[in-house]
Amino acid sequence: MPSNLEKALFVFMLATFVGLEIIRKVSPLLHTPLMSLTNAISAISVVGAILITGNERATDLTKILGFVAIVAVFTNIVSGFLITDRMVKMFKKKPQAAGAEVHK
Amino acid sequence: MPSNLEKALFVFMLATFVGLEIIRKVSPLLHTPLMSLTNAISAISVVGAILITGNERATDLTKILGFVAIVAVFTNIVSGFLITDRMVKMFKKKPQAAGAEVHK
Amino acid sequence: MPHFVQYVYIISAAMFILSLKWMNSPASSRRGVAIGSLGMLLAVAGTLAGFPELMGGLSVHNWTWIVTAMVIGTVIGVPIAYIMPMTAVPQRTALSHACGALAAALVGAAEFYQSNQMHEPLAMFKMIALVIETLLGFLTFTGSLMAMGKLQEVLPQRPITYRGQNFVNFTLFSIAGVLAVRLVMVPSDTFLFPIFSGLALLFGVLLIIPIGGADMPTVIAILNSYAGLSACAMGFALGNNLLVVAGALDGSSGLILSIIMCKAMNRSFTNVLFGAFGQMQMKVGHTEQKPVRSASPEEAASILEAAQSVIIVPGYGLAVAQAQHKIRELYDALTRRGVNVKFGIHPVAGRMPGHMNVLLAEADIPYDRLVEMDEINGEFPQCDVALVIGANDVTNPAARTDKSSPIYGMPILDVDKAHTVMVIKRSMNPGFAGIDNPLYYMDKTLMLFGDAKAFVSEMVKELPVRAAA
Amino acid sequence: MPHFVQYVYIISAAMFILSLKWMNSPASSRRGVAIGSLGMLLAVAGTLAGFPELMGGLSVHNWTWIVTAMVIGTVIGVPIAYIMPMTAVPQRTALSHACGALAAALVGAAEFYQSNQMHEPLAMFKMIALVIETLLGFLTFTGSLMAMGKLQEVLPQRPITYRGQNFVNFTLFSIAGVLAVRLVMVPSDTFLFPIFSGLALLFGVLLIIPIGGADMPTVIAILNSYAGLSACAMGFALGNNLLVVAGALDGSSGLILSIIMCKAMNRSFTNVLFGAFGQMQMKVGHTEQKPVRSASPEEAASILEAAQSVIIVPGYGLAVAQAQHKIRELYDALTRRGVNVKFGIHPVAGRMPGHMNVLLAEADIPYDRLVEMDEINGEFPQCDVALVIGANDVTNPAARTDKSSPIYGMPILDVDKAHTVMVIKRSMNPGFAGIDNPLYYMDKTLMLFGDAKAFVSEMVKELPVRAAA
Ligand SMILES: NC(=O)c1ccc[n+]([C@@H]2O[C@H](COP(=O)([O-])OP(=O)(O)OC[C@H]3O[C@@H](n4cnc5c(N)ncnc54)[C@H](OP(=O)(O)O)[C@@H]3O)[C@@H](O)[C@H]2O)c1
Ligand SMILES: NC(=O)c1ccc[n+]([C@@H]2O[C@H](COP(=O)([O-])OP(=O)(O)OC[C@H]3O[C@@H](n4cnc5c(N)ncnc54)[C@H](OP(=O)(O)O)[C@@H]3O)[C@@H](O)[C@H]2O)c1
Repeated sequence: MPSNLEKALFVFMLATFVGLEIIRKVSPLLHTPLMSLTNAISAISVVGAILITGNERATDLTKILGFVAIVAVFTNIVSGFLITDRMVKMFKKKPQAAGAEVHK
Repeated sequence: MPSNLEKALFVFMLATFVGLEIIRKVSPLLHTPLMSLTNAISAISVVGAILITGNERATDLTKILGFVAIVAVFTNIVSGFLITDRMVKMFKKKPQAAGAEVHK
Repeated sequence: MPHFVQYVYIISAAMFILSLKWMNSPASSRRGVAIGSLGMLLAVAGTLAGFPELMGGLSVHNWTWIVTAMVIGTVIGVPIAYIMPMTAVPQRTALSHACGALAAALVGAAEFYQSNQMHEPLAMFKMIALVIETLLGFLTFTGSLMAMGKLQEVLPQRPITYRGQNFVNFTLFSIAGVLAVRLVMVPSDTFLFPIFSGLALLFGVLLIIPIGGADMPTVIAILNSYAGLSACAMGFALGNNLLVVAGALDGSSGLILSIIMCKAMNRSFTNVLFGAFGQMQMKVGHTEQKPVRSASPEEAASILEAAQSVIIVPGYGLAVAQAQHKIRELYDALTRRGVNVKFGIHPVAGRMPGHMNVLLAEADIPYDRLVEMDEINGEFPQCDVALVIGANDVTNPAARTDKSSPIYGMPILDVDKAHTVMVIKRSMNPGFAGIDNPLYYMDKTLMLFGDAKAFVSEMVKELPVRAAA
Repeated sequence: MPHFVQYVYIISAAMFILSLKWMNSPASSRRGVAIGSLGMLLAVAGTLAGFPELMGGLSVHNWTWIVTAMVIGTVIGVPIAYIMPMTAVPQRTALSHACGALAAALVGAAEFYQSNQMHEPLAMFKMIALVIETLLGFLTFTGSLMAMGKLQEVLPQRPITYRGQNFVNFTLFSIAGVLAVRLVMVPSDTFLFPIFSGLALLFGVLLIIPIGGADMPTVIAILNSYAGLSACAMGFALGNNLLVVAGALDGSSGLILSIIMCKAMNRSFTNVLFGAFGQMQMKVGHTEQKPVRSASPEEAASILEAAQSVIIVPGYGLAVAQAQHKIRELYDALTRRGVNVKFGIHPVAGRMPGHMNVLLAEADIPYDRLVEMDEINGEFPQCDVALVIGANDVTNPAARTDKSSPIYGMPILDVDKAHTVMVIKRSMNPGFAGIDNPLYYMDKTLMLFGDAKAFVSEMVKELPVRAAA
């Protein structure tokens, strides 16, 4: 049976292939929002921060480090997804006259 | 820790994404060789056949089933890669006059 | 102890992925095949060398069995690869799916019996994987053999349907399902396993029977997927990621190819699998004799010679007649005279995706002359002559205009927009879809009756090599 | 017990992948963001709910700490997202890399101390992952802060170099390497850890110091990669595949973006990181005054009005002047008059990849009017007026012709091929690369001196809304 390292390497290899293939196809229009989106996604390290902080036997040092980590990473999650949404929302095919109603 | 099933599912999910992304980009010119190539690659089940046949405690039934499996799958490996190579070799950008020397 | 086999497997998996990735252009495709075979070599060598590590310290036994089997496989495989004519590629593909699927099923069966005989407990998850592996394996085995028989025309091409077919299939399927559940629950009920396997084998036959011979290419792509999934299931059962990856790649490739085919025929999966649509229903209808204009090879050759641009549209008839080398001669003769010759390739021309490309490449026609449908369609209106060689359905303008046509909505090559259309075929018989082609009755169309190979070589004779400047 | 968290993680990972996949077109991009945030929500909720399963039966403690931290994070995050002007996006990106990297590093540190205090043995593999995580995390933290400072112009923009810089860097790097090896071997040497972390923090600063302010965008993309890799390393340390996947996605995205930028600038990675190429060296040379033609807003407006097709080429100056809304008005005024207006977007126009697109989209300019370089370059010869607004280097024809130019070989927008060229900028000062632009001295070029926003709004005033039919 493969060890944890080997399994993680396998996953890493596959995920890198997926990443390279998919990112290469991202529209150049959206490279700026792409940066903030991947940034928000990599804030998934919140999982690690929660696990370490929530541990019953967490020392005070661990709790403090974990606390700061959660604050930092939650800022990223919240602002990252919100700002990306704000950006991509701006990309419209047909301009709408501000305040005008949309009829079809 | 995730179980084997969960790890395999993770790998399956990623590999399917890789497969769908990559196959979609295969040149339509090469769809026929693609079929024989994937076929040759999926003959990797030879690994399973070897493991089961080479087991010290393999019963006679196991040995016979494994033997047939190895024959079948090795035929695929050999003929699959060779025929794919034969096919892709035929795709040339500049035609060469048969027997003529190539000068630049 | 470093688990070296596992690293070998990671490298092999990456190589398989690169191998498929490099199929994105003919220029890199040979490299793709090379790295794929290297990955396979590594995996096999790694498995043999790393056996003790994989099997918890046991070393490889039964070397004779393993090596003999490999030698036999090689001895069978090499001639298949070199003797098989390119026109038989669809059949070979079906055959190799059958082999691959059989192997997966047999390994599954062997594991099942082995564990039972050793009284090792089979975890439920493993047993589920084994059941899926065997079911898909056996089903794909007989299904692919049937498909091969239909393509090779040793089995009847027409769909075989009978009253109550769905009921019979459904009943058998339910029984297999019940057996599968029971086996998962109580793996020690070994006597159920042969029954289950038999049902799976039977099922492969029953699934293919009602599908027409000409739909076999789509079926083959679907079976390709199944074969991949069964290798995947083996990977789950053995906890081997390399198998999971290779199986998933194979599975997604089959899936995408069948989607491409269905789209290019404007049909759904269900319609292919259960439609039993094919030769029979259509052949009624257009039997009245309408006048067509026909021409001789000499006339056709002089028209081609006078043209500035010619688009050749090949179809299944090219494969039947094996006319690719003669077409190459025609291409050379025209190119030498300064005619701009291109080939318009429909995604489902022939009987396999990419079929025409392989045949034309075999005849050394440069691949940048082979143009895909979407790209070439804009060029027909400016093209002097569209020369259709053994293609029919893929040029049928009824697909654009006639809502009642069974191929309505299927994207076609717009040959009818060319200034002159010439069609080489043996008769007025319909093609795969079994319907009449209004193209043949247009004023600008000339029918060139005859076998594709014979007719083209007549034309080439009319275009002798002139002294080059 | 079904491991439900693991399934949640599989689904989250698939959602993250889909999220990035859907960024392939603006039409699906909102869906992409939505599914990404859903994936994150699932992962966080799943982790909290599945804590006992993940931690071998322990239930979550220190709820107050966790929830308070989340609330604080949210309270900080929301205003950042809504108040941040679009022109400050590069700085915000740098800041969030700093946050993410800091978190990764702190988690690594916490794990290290926790295991040591509990006297749990740290497997070598886990310790390697922790060391990499902390190194990359701390380095990226200070590096990103430096990059942000340079972008925000609180730190000096110019590259800071000193004699022996390479030697100092190399020595520090070696010490850090030795400490890392020692820590992996003897994890109980806890006193080494702060030194190691300090070196990593220092290293981030030293790496960025010699790089010019205008190269920060490339640096940010590279730091993006590092931040991703450090999340990946955390995944290795915790045996969590979801972290590995998200980290690898982030890492490959940073890599690809930096490659795109380097290619579009015709420079190599090494050159960006160690080149210290920038404002300074170039500003000598072309100081002789050559004659240029300039024009007033009225004249410029009448030329635009008379044109049939106009291509607007925006650059960094647009961002500086925040002229996007005025440009929208210009676009509207011209379009209403029947002028065909398009935008030619260079991949590295501005200070971030995609910078111009975001700004113009903010001003509601339809994205199908924003055309990429390769596509628009064929249109310049047929275009009446090319209007360059605050762009310089990306239009410099010296890149095509002058082998001695530092930007020689960089692909540019061929504005010099248009019938008339108009350039809005404040002075004859050079752009980022610090070099002169021969475009400005061509006969067909009119210089429109002034701030981009002010100048465009003057022009718009000359193009009043006429009664629509
Ligand atoms: N490619 C795929 O992957 C795929 C998969 C599934 C289904 N299909 C179906 O197959 C069809 C392919 O269209 P197609 O236009 O290539 O072929 P087709 O519509 O089947 O027509 C082939 C034509 O070739 C003529 N032909 C046969 N032998 C010939 C010979 N020796 N010399 C000259 N002509 C000969 C036949 O007419 P005569 O008998 O009068 O000579 C026939 O009309 C489509 O309907 C497609 O949906 C393709
Ligand atoms: N986008 C990226 O990802 C990226 C990354 C790294 C490096 N870069 C580099 O950045 C450069 C981008 O090229 P670019 O053409 O967009 O910009 P640029 O070459 O830096 O030129 C910008 C021009 O805008 C003018 N300008 C500044 N403020 C202005 C204002 N308020 N109103 C009007 N004009 C104003 C300046 O001239 P005045 O001072 O005379 O007004 C300057 O010449 C390239 O060299 C590229 O390699 C870009």
